[in-house]
Amino acid sequence: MQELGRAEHTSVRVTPKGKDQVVIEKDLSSEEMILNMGPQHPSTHGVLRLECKTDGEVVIEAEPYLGYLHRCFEKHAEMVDYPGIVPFVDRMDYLASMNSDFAFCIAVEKLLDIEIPRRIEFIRVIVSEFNRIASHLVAIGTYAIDLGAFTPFLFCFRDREHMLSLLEWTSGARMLYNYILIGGVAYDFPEGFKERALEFVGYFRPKALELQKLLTENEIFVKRTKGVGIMPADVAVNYGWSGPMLRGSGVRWDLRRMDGYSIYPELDFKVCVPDGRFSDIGDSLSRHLVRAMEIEESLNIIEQCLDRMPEEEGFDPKAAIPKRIRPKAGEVYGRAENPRGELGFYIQSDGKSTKPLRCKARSSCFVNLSAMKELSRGQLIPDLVSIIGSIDIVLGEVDR
Amino acid sequence: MNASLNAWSDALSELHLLGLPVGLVVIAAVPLVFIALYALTYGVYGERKISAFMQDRLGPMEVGKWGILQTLADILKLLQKEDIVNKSADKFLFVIGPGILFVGAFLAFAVLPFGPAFIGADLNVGLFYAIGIVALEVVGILAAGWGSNNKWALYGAIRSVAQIVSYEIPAAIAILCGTMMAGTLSMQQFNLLQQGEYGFLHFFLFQNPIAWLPFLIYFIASLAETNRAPFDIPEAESELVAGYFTEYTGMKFAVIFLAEYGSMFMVSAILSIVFLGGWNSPLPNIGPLSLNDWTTGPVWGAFWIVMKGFFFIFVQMWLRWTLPRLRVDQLMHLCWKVLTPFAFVAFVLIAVWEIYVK
Amino acid sequence: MGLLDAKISKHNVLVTSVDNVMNWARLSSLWPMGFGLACCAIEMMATNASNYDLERFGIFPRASPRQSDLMIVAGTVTMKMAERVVRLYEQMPEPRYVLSMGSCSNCGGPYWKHGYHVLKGVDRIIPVDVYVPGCPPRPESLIGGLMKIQELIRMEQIGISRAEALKKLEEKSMDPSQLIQEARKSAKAS
Amino acid sequence: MGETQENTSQLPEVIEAKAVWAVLKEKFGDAVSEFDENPTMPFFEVLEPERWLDIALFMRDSPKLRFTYMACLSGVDYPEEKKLGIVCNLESLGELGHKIAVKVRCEREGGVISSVARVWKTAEWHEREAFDMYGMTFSNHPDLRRILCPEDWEGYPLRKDYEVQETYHGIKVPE
Repeated sequence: MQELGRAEHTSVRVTPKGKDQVVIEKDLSSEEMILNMGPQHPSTHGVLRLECKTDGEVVIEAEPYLGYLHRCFEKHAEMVDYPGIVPFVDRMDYLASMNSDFAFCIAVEKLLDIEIPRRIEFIRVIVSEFNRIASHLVAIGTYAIDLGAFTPFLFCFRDREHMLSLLEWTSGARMLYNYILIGGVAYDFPEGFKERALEFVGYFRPKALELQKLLTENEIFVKRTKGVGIMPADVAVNYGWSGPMLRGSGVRWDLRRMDGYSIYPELDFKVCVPDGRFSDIGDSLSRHLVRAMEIEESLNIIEQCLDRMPEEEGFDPKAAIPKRIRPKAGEVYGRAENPRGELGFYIQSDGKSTKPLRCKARSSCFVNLSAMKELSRGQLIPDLVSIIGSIDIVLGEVDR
Repeated sequence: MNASLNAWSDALSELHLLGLPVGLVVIAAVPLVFIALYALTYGVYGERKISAFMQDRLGPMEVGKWGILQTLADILKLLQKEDIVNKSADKFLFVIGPGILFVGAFLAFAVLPFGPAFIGADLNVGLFYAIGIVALEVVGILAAGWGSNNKWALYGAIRSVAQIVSYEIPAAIAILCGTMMAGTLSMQQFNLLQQGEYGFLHFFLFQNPIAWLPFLIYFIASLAETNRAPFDIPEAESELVAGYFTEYTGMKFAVIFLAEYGSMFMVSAILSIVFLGGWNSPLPNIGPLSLNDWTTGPVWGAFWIVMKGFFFIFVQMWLRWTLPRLRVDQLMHLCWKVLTPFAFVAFVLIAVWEIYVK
Repeated sequence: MGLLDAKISKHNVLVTSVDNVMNWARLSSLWPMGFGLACCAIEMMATNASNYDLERFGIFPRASPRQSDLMIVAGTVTMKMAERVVRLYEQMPEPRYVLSMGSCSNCGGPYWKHGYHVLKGVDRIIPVDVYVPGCPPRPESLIGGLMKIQELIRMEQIGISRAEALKKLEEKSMDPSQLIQEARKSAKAS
Repeated sequence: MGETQENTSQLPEVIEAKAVWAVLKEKFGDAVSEFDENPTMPFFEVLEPERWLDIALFMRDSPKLRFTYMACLSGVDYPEEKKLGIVCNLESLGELGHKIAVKVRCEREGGVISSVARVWKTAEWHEREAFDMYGMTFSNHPDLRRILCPEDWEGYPLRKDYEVQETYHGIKVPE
């Protein structure tokens, strides 16, 4: 490399359009500043801490520091018996407890090798799809706040509240349900659930459209997100991205389709990927669009499930729950599609105790966030915020 | 006509009670009382209520009837708070910053005509003075941000200075367009020139086919000058915690807060004076219905200018609660590559119109 | 006790009415710090959002600790976070209040026994005024907790300490079982 | 291959995984253990932890295998055998679709496993987490620090014989 001289400072910045912009500042010694973002910062979505090396507004490198919400899930999983783990799973990804429980129960049921009644499967899919919409709404709302739009956030929370009340009606809790149990669910749907759920779907469709008009079609929003934080598909796979993040990079990969667990193979839904007309594939906008489209698909799934769900008089949702959950010795890796990606559980059982020997949660946010360092390189501070928002982290799941 | 209007204020200013110039005090005090009332309660309260209305909420409800005492409670509380000055802060700058901001924002009110009779000082360079004094805020912001010795505050201050200084240019050129139409810099003269029996048709916005362009440019630039969304990057909550006032507590913070609302009204008032006739009634005389005459007068004048100011503040709030925030470079792009060239174009076109067509 | 203290502690008319106004101002504009830690933070956000709308009471979250009066510790405090919580508390100007929201910050919650990295109660590091139980507490109970803080502020006066105010509040508060019984009686009567 | 009649009852996933294992066994010989036909998670073990990186690179790049996606990497403690280990769940995402799990073990005290953070970026943070929780080192890891616990935390929490420290920076830790 050519010697530039002491007083000359060169910085190269990749502009959103991909053209390299070389700035030569003469006779100006520009120092790097360490900017500490978080753990208490409005846009780190909880207690993430980013240590940014900045040169003016340009972030040279942002190093994430985790563990501010490390609640020792894996230790607890080794200390309590299988049904007792479910509440801890709830508290891991607190925005999508149903989906997390679902993933955990899939893993344990695979190990136990038990058959689940068909109605239970429908109930599980319906509640977890409701929770997926709720979770995506929070993701979209907080993303809007990150970009300075306050109203969409409140619209999202307003509509989320309806879903919470539906789920509360079913399970008795607003956020952390402990509803999906190993081998069953805690309660059957209450009387009239179907009507109210359908009513909600009818109410929510136009509201989702309104949200889209307010936020996604806003030119400033598009300007702030398009071309920001582009992640090519192969790198995304190498980083282990999954869920909306990976689909945002254009990979048509959804565990609901690929693994085909539960009753998803019978259902008709699209795996949403951006088509590249509105966004650059792999940028923040694509990830946002995937979430917006998935809300639509989840509504379709709910409608189909409500339609096809077998009605049974005097149905006991706890009938299939084993009396004593003590799996035979073995190992399992079970996973399901969480709103944030693949949530997997690696469980090791020794066959003797009712507690797992080892239970590791493969958290989707943890993996998605690991690309932060690479994504943030050479971005502006506002873009950094935009990227963190589009990753949609839940610190409870990152740190476990 | 002018004479009759001024006669009213002259008569008032000569009103002496017990040898005291009560009339003069009233003339000077009414705008100030208005400022205090407006800035202290209705600006902040209105913003909270309007945002609540847009977001399906209620807004302040419990403090006083419909929460109208909310802002008063806020100010009283901020007065009681501990006043923290950082150990490592530059104490002089830290203290002087909010002062400059507040004084800068409210000094401009001196030349603001609140009606045919109410004006603090009818300077012959009133408009120039107003723009200049509003721009003084930059110094206060920089002092506040630098003095805080906080990285977020520094970022906020630097962003803010870059933004305000840049947006001065299109704003000033847009105002110059208005000045060319009027041929004066006196605020009161602007109003008098836009008077007439056809109401709004006499406003400069409708007097010239190109006038909407500087009007729009000034409105956008004024958003940036007062750090309102979508240009609120200096205090971007999600990026910079609270921008240049991150470190301020108690009353200093309240002062900054109020200064913001003061300058919001100021730019709205300038906009309405230059392009929308200030205190003139927009209603025209239609045959026997002489609406314009009925709605003209000292009290009506104050009413109209306040209403026009409120309208623009409402639009500012509306935008704030609808739009996301621009990025720093996009903001500069908008200023230098869009607004400034268009402002020049408008300037030339209006000059041509004024000289050759009119 | 000095002469001035003695004068003030007698609660004369002047002092009490100033107190009332000042307390009214403080309790009507409690600005919490927008400080979310875990699950409870989502419920706190839901309480701020349209359906529960804390702004009705003038409660309006601020991002900077310097401009906030109230710290809602919403969620699990871990060992790594503990020192940051203390620092944030110290950055807040007096008078400041702390509301511990949810079981985790009250006492460690479900992480009490095996949570090696979880702080068993935020009151081990900072003084807490009001505890709100629940995992997570519903928005209604958070609002209830905030009302309790407002009551506490109402009890404060020039010349009496926070501890005394808390004691006064305790004396004033009713036994919940009594309340329930009363409600039952009235229900039966109707 | 005398178990052809048993293969019919096996799950397709296990059969696929076995084919993968056969390729690896042929290439690496003794470094790869026998195949475990676990119906819920078929796996094999890498017997020589220092060759794990070569195997990983081969698994990712060989056109027959193409394991592009690392789903999970979990640290495991085996107190009876005085060993620590990792379990990696790999998948050929979007290409061949097969899955397999790999186990690598090392000594409990001062054990070293070669890092695969260069092969799959996912492994970088997962290995840091395994180091944080179990204390095995990963050779040639780009940035091996504790990730979840604070830097000055004592002990490795997920080891079976872990004892919680009494105080941390003057704050009482246990109940």
